[in-house]
Amino acid sequence: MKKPFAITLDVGTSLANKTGSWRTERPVYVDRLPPCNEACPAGENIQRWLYHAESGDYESAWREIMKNNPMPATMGRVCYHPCEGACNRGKLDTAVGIHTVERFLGDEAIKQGWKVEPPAVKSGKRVLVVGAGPSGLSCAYHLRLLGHEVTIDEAGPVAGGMMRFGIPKYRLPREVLEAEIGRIEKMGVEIRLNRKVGDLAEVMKEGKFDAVFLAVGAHVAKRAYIPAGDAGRILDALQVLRKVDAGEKPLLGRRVLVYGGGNTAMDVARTARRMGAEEAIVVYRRSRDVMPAHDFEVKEAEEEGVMFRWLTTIKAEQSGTFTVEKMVLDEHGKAKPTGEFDTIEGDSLILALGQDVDLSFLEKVQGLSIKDGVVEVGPDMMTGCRGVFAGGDMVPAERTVTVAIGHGKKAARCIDGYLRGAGHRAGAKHEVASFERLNPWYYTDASPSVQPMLEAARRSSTFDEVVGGLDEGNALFEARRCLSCGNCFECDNCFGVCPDNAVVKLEGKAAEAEGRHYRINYDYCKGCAMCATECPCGAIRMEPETI
Amino acid sequence: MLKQCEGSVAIAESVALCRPEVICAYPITPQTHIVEGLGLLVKSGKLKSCEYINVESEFAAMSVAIGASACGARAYTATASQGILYMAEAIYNASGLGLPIVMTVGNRSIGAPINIWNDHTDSMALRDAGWIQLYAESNQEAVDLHIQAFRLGEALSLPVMVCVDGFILTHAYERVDVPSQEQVDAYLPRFEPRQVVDPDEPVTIGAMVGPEAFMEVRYLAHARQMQALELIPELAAEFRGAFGRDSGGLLHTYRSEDAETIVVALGSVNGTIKDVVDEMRAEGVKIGSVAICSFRPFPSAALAGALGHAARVVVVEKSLSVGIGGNVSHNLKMALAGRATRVHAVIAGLGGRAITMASLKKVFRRAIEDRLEAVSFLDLNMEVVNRQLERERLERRPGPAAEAILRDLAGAGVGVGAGANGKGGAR
Amino acid sequence: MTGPNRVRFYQTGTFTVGNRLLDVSVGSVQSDAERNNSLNSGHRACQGCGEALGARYALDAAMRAVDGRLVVANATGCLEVFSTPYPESSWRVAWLHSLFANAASVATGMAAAMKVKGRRDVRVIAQGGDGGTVDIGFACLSGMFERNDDVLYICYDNEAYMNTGVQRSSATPAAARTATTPAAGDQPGNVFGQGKSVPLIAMAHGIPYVGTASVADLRDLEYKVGRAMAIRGARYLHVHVPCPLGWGCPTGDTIKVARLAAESGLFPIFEAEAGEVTGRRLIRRPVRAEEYLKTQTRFAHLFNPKRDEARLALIQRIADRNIERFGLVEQEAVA
Amino acid sequence: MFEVRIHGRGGQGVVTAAEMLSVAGFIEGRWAQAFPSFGSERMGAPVVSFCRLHDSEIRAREPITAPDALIIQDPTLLHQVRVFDGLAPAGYVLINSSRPIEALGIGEVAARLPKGHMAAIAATELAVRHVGRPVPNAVLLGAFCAMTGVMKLESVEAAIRQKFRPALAEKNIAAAREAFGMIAGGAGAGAGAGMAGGEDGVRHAEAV
Repeated sequence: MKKPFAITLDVGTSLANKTGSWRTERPVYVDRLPPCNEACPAGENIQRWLYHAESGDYESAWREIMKNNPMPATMGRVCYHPCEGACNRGKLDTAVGIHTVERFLGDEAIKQGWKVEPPAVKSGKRVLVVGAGPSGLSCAYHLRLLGHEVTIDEAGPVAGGMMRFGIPKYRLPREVLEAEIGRIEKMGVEIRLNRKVGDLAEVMKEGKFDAVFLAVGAHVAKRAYIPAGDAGRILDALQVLRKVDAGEKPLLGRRVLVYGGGNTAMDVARTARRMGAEEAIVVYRRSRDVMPAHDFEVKEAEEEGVMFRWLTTIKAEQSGTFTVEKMVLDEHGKAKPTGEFDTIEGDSLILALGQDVDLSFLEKVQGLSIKDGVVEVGPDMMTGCRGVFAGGDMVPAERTVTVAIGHGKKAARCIDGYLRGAGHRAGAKHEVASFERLNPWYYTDASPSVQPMLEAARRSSTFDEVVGGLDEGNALFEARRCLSCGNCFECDNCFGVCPDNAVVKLEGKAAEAEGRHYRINYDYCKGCAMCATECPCGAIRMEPETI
Repeated sequence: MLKQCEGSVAIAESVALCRPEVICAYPITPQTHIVEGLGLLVKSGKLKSCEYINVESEFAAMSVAIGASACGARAYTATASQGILYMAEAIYNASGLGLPIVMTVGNRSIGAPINIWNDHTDSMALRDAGWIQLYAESNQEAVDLHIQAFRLGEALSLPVMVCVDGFILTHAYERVDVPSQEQVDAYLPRFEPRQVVDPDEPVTIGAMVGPEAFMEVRYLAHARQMQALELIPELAAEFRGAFGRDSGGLLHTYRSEDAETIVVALGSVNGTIKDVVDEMRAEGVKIGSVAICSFRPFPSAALAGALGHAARVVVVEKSLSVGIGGNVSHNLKMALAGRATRVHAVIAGLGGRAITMASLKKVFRRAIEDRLEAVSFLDLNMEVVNRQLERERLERRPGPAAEAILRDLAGAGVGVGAGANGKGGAR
Repeated sequence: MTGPNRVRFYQTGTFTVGNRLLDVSVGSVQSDAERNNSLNSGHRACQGCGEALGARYALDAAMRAVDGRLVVANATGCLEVFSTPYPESSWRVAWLHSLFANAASVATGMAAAMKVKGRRDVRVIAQGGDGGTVDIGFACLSGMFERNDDVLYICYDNEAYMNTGVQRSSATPAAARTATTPAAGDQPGNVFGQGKSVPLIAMAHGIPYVGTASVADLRDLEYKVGRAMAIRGARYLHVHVPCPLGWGCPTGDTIKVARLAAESGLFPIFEAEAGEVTGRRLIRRPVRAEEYLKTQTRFAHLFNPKRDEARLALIQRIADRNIERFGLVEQEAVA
Repeated sequence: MFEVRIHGRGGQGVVTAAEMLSVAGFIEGRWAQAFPSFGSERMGAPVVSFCRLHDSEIRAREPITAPDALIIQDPTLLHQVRVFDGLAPAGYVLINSSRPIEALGIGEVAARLPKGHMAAIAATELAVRHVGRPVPNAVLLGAFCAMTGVMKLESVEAAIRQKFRPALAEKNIAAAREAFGMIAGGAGAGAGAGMAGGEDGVRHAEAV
């Protein structure tokens, strides 16, 4: 076309005008730390595995979990999921049921027989892990992934530690636990059962191992002094749970008192109900709101008919009658005796007052430091003795299975660094994607998927798993409730809302090469910040231009 | 075909022969019969492949024509008077975009006071809008000019106004030879637009042009009008060959070769002037006339050639450039710069005031006697004017002038100008 | 999407521009990496320009709807000036600018030309700002409607004459400060009880389709463009496009502010066919009108130096009336 | 050159009359020019139209100030508008009236015209009878042919056929013929002295 001068122009020619020069601030894509990830004691990249689960790629999701946690099916059941307490979605409606998805993925992996292959190249280093509980298993698994040879010495007849002895079947079916332990074994981890390490110093002297990870847990029940007419009526919780796990039927009687307010107290009270106790009464010296047991455990126990006596201490027993004293809370929340007494009838009393660590096997180890009944470790999980690392319940930390799993992972990485003479340096933590960073308008309303509950009547009489898993549809739904805090989930908002088309959408190889799905074209970006404002998950940050 | 019909009907038929594809119709006296005629031709199926659009204003009429022309359709509209002012912005735009729209102007005055009768104030107001302006002397020429206008405009990518005196031509029944479709088709090729809005070859038309290029754009518009000065006579010559008639061209001369006094005018008044010239020639006066057909572009060189030998030129102008005098005479003075020829402007026929042979003869005599002022007003009732001026001297607020003058005229029993149209008709 | 067992849930649904979990066929036009970008990079709109965004949204959607068979007439205004300063054009569509007031008429002419040339596949859009539409271009617009010309007219409403430096138009809301309704005197800002609803006026013409939309709701906007392009005859789309400069809000808040306008009820989003309202966009997260007003300095005098309770109440009443009139809240929620 | 001026009121077909006259002239091979007084065309307002007939091209565009013939379609105008201005000394005047000339109060004008150059005819009545509407223009053209002899009745009839649709044209033609006959008959009975009785509806001016 013969075009008139100036009046008529070729289309799209404004590309010659680089409006990027107007900019005083530039948008930058960032990965912020999702609060769930931050809260996870096992250091799982929850947002990341949910991302895979959202698209139905369960295997990738599971493999993402497996980078940090070798036992998703177990953890999906027993973890107290601090991630969900931190979940930003909780501020919107209800937190994402992360544990339910994790459990689904773990179960799916067992069902599908997914495996993790250790690297073909071996490091030539050998590590001894003492104790086949969660942190020991976790450490062994991660060490195998890092190419080391691992042997676990377990004192007991079966692997699992507190996962087996401390958690009833109705919360963690044994076949699930065994499947996940078995998977670790199949990676080449040698588990030597019934092999108690009596003296670690001696084992070390043999020089078969280049490093040791101690993970013996805390299995010595704490006692309370209760003058009793019949000491046989007083049992400890772990003992009871262990017997039940082994298929025995401890004689508890019709009316069982449980002394303590932790999760173990709940477990044992609920177990007592299942063992035939008509009444199970939890006696706790403080009030419900300061009780250490998780809310959901208390709630489930109540549903199963477990009764509670708050602000009560047990002073003595005589012929099935327990003398109790009423307590009051002072201004610090501490229980104080009142001098008022009462009695409760009970056929047995189960003490659930916590556990101590059996540290006898460490007596001859040089340099170890023990404080408050636990072994002190540095930030690299190493004890005062070079090459000896420790984790789980035996080191100062919260005593949960998830913390133990996390310890195992961290220790493995530090041991790896130690063995390679390089030390381990964790990457710098990203800024947390707090709720204020999000633009929650974009998220669809979605109430959480409810896990099916075993009806109460059945619960009090059987050890069937109380909480069922999600079916695939529900798991997918639940995964998709994730807000993907601080991490791009390819919603195209930045690409769409830029008035200057200055966001380039990358697909296929371009996206792979870039490691992102979008790129800012700074030739045209005027720095209006619309992309940052409208990013639902807070994955774009405006940074001042340097002039 | 030779026929006796109203000018507007003949123009409508002529436009239809040009196969317009989009016609925008909006009524305004005295142009209305043209678009009515076209409406009938479209509605009755005689003019096919044509969108006839009843728009809501003249501004819309021109705007619709702009859109249509920019999409490569041959577009036509007609207007007059207030209508041309109402579309003024779009008129400039059409030429600025180089869209060869053809528009008939049924020339009429502009208010206030509102007046529906003929003069050239309307088209003169838009003389600098970048359009080619052709003025028809008769309905035959009006018919012919429309055919040439489409050809001319499309050749140069410029819009063309064909100016036809309102009522005097538009409403006059007279003998007209309306050509055949075959003749017109042979003369007027298909519209091949210079540029077009088309999804197949998208462009941006109507960009904002800043100081760095605006002068050049404007100059190019001027250059194209200068090209028109060459093309207009060529097209008229070709027209003569094809249709056997002299129509169009830059100007028409009449007994002017040896004339000492030459009368210059636009449009239909040239017929009356020719009759006066004949009468005065019969009396031995060396007088002739020149009708300017193309006022834009202004044929300066041709006029200098046609008028340069005369002692004086009397320009009979149907518009008043208030505050200075005549528009045509001013342009003409530029064309005759450096020559001894005197130029007189005679403002005549404003608002439909009849231009009579008697009055013209009188004024030409005065010119020949060298008693004619540089600017004069034909048949102006000075008595009325002076009375109002006197009133205004005496009172600060003498009331509306037009009404006072009408009162004066009624009181004095004075007819509306000597030989005013049909006496009571104009009152 | 409220039941716990519904599986078809996609995290953000269709509120975001795209959704990697959705099938490509139901993706928005804007999420398409190959979208037309009808308004190209390098245009000179201010940072965060809602109009630039709205125009690209609308034209890209239209281009897809008609498979690229589109021509556009554009009224004078910001959109025209920032997109086509010689020697560069940002448009990637066949585009014509004539005047401020005549876009609707020019489009009529374009549609007539296409019809007469037998090119019925080529569709015509006219577009302009609120000044060029509801004020100076109103007569041409009404004429185009009344004749039912085959044109979709899109008004990008930023509620004032922004091109000339923020002067009041008949789309300027009550109380808003503009250069010609300054925040001075005892009744600062734009007068109450003025202005008009061109969508309702368009409906009164009985044209086949009228819609309002917002840059804050892309999917709704794209749906409406698609719906409009599926219909022949005169159609009207009125798109709310905040102007950070004129409204006095951060450049990054354009969409946020538009969203608050819709969610407060001050900008009702609905559609109508043949003069009857046939659909409305329900308010999702209701907010008080003042939550919207607070985001913009053009309303600052309603809050500083002290709250103008009386006029805030009046504005809230406007929002409430819209909500009631167009049924912007779900019925059970109202009950 | 023969110039005709037609006076009437809006709605009476004054402009059409001039146009038909010009068409009739064209049909006879002459040059003709018809044009109206260019007013806003409202019902009832005084209207003037003009028609020039000539044997060569007509160039002048000025209004007709010295008509050779006047057709007054509405007698109420006789004393309202100066209809007789400029009338040629031997001009013709045709008036639409059922009353005799003497009763119209224009004796002074009648007196200075040659015999047979002024006539009154009840054209409206004829029109109502033939056409069914009070539009006297075609009727008066029939009478005009008879009175002036400048135009053949057949030419006017052909012009009427061009202007009206067939049914209406034939009715108008019938009325025009009757008017022609009335004037021609009157003139034939005694040119100039044609003083007929009231019943035929034709009133010739008395030569005084």
